[in-house]
Amino acid sequence: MAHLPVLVPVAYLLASFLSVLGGLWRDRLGYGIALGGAAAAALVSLWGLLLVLRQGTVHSFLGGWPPPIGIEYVLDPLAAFLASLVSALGVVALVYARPSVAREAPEKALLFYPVALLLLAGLTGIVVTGDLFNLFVFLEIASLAAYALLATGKGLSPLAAFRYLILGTIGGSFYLLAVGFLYFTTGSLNMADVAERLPPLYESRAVLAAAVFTVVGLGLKMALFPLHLWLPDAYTYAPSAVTGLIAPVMTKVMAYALIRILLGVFGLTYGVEVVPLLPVIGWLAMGGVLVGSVMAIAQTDVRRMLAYSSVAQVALVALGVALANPLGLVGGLLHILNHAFMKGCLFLVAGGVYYRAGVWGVAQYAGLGRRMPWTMGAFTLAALAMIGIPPTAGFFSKWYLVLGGIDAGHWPAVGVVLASTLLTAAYFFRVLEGVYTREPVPEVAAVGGSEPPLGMLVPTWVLGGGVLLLGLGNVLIVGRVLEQVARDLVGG
Amino acid sequence: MLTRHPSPVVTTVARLLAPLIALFALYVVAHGHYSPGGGFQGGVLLAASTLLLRLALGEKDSAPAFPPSLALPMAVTGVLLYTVTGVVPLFLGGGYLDYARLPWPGAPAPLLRYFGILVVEVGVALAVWGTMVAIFDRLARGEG
Amino acid sequence: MGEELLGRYPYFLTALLLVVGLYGMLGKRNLLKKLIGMTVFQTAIFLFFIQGATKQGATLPILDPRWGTDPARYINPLPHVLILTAIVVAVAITGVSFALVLTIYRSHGTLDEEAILEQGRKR
Amino acid sequence: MRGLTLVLLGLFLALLLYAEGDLPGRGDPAAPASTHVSPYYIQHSLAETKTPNLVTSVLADYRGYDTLGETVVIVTAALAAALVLLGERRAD
Repeated sequence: MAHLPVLVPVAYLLASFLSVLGGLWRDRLGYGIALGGAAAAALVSLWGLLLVLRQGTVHSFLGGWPPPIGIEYVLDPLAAFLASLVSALGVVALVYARPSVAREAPEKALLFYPVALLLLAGLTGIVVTGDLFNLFVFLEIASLAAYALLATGKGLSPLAAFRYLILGTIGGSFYLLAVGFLYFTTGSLNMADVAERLPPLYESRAVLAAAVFTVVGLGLKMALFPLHLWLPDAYTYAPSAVTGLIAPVMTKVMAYALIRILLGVFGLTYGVEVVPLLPVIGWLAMGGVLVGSVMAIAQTDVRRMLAYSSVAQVALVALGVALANPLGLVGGLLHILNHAFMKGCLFLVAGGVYYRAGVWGVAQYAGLGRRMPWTMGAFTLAALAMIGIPPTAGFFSKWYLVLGGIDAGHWPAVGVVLASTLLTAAYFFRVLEGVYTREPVPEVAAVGGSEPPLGMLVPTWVLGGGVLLLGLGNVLIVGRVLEQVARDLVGG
Repeated sequence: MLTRHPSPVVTTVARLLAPLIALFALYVVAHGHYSPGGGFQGGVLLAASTLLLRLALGEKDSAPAFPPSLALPMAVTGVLLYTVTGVVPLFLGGGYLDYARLPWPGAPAPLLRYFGILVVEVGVALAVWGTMVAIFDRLARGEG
Repeated sequence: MGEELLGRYPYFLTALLLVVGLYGMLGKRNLLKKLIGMTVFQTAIFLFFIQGATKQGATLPILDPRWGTDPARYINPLPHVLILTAIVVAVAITGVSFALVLTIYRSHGTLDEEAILEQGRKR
Repeated sequence: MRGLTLVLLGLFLALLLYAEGDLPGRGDPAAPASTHVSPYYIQHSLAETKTPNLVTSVLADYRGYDTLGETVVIVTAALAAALVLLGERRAD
C-alpha cells in the first residue's frame, strides 16, 4: 500500500460521516463508529510511522496526477511522527469525552463526536499534505470544527469561540494571501516545487510579503505571543472534553505547519540571512514564554492558568525553531510531543475534578490530594514534567533547548528557558501546596469528591504514564526520528 | 418558526418558480463539463429553490417538498459519495480519487475521468444543497 | 509610474478593500459588523486571486474548437479553481458564525462585545 | 486600542503596496503563473478528461482532493452550526 498516508485523514472523514448517519439512527452507534474510526486511524498512522522509519519518505499522488499538476501527500518522518501523536491523543480524548460530555453538555452529544473527528481529519490533513493550498483547506476544516466545539460550553463560551473565529479567520486569510503571493511569483502550489523555484526570487518584495503573511497568519492560529489573545478565553469556557482534545494538539500542529513552510519552503537561508524572520520569531517567543508564565501565576482558575501556560509552552516550541540549529529544533519538536502529553493530562485532570467536585478554582483544589489520590497523582506527575524535573519528559525538551541556545550562542534564550522553569514551578507549586497540605474548602467537602469514573481516570493516566515513558524513551525518539528531521531542515 | 406569507401572490409565484429553479439547477450540475457550472453552483441553486418555498410557505407547508430532517443526512450522504468514490480506486491499485481506476471494464481512462467528475459533482451538489437548507432551517428555527 | 499605476488599479482597489475589511473585524464592537468586515475581507482576497488570473489577449478558460489548446488563448484556470474553493470555505465560516451570533444574542440579549463581557464578569 | 488598530492597518496596507512592485505585470502572458503549471491543464484537459471546461476538470480531477476538502468544509459547517444550536431553546 503505497498510498497509506492518504488513509489517515480519509479514515477520519469516513468515520465522521458514518457516525452522523449512525448516530441519527441509534445514539450509541454514533459514538461506537467514531471511536472505532479514531482507533483505526491511529493504527494506520502508527503503521505509517514504522513504514517511513524503515523505508524512507512515502509520496502519494492524489488523483494519480504527479505534482505539480496534482496534489501530493508526503509522509516523511516528521509528518508520520506528528500524525501518530495527533491520532493517538485523539483516541484518548474520545474515550475521555464520553462521560465528560454526558455531564457537561449532554444535549450536544449527538454531533460532538463527528465534529471532533472532523477536527482530527483536518489536523492530520495539515500534517501530511505537500501542497500549499491543500494545507489551507484542511486548516479551515480543523478551525471550523474547533470553533464549534469550543462554543459548546456555558456562559461566555460562544463569545470566546466567536472571537477565536474572527482572529482565526484573519489568520487563515493571511495564509491564503501568502499562498497567493507565492503562487503569482512562482507559478506553483506544490511545496517542494515552490521551494525549488524560490531561491532566485529571494530579493522579491512579493516573496517578502508572502513570508510575513505566513508568519502572522499561522502565528495567529498557533497563538504565538502577541497573537495569543483568543486562546485563554477559548480554553477557559469550553467543556473539558474539548480542551482535552484541542489543547494538546491544535496549536502544535499549527506550529508544525509554520516549521514546514518557513524551513521547508522558504528555507533556512531566507529566514535568517535574507530576512531576519527567525530571529524576530525568537524574540517574540521569548516574550511569550515570560508573559505567558507570569500571567499563569496570576490566575485563580485552573483552566485559565493552564491556558496561559499553553501560550508559554507553544512559545518554547517556537523558540526552539527560531534558534535555527539542530539541537534547538530537536528541543522544539520534542517539546511538541512532551507538551501534548503533559498539557493533555493536566486538562483531563481539571475535567475530572470538575466532574466530581464541580469546581475550577485553584483555591478549591485544596485537600484534593487525599480525596482523589490517583487523579492528583497524575496532576503532580504532569506538573513536575511541566517544570522539567529530570526523569520526566519535560526535562529533556528543555535540556535540548538549553543546549541549542548555548550552541547558537544565544544567551538570552538560555536565560528564558531557565526562567520559564522557575516560573512554571511557581504556578504549579501554588496548586500542589494546597492539594497536599490544606483541608478541603467547605463546598468541596460537602459534595465529597471521590475519584472520577474509570472512563475518565484511565485516559488521564494513559497520558500521565506517557509523560514518564516519554522521559525514559526520549533517547529512542530523538535518535530514531528527530535528529534526522532536524538535520534535514536546518542542516549541520 | 417561519410562517406562511399572507399574500397569495407571493405563495403562488414561489410555488411556480421553485420547480423551475430546481430544473435549471439540474442543468447547471449536469452541464458543468461544458459551461460555467458544476456541483457547487447547482447545489446552491437547488438550495435556493427550497429556501424560496420555506420563505413563502413557512416551514410546515414546505415540509412535504423538503422535510427539514432530511437536510443533514443528505449533506452527509453527498460528501460520503465523494469520499467513497475516492476510496474505490485505492483498492484497485490506483491513488486516492484516481477516477481512471474506477471499476468499469472496457472504458478508456478519459471517459472514466469524465464520469468520475460527474459523480463527484453530484455528491457536491447534494452536500451543498443539504448544508444550505440545514443551516437555514436551524437559524430560522433557532434550535438543533 | 503613472502608467503602471493605471495598469495595476485592480490590485490597489483590492488592497483598499482588504484594509476596509480588516478594520471592520478589528475596529468594530458590534459582532455583526465584525462579520460584515470579515465578508469584505474575504471577498477582497478572492479579487486578489482573480485579478491575478488575467492574461492579455486571452478568453475564459473553456476550450473552444476555434482556438484549440493554445495556452496563450485562455486565461489561467487555476486561481479560479482555488477561489471557488475559498468561496465555499468563506460561506462555511459565515454560516457557523451566524449560528454563534444567534446563540450569543439569545443568552445575552445584545451583540455589543463590551456589554456582553460586562455581563460575563458580573456572573 | 483604537490607535493600535489603526497602526496595524497602516502597516498592513504599507506591506501590500510595498509588495506590489515585484508582482508580475497584470495580464502578462509570460508571468510564472501563466507559464509554469497552468498551460498543462489547457493543453491536456480535453485529451485526458474529455472536459472542455478547464475550471471543472481542474476542480474535480487534477485538484480533486482540494474539492473533497471543500465539500468536507461545507458539511463541517452544517454539522458545526447544528452542534452550536443543538439543545438551544428559543428565548420567547
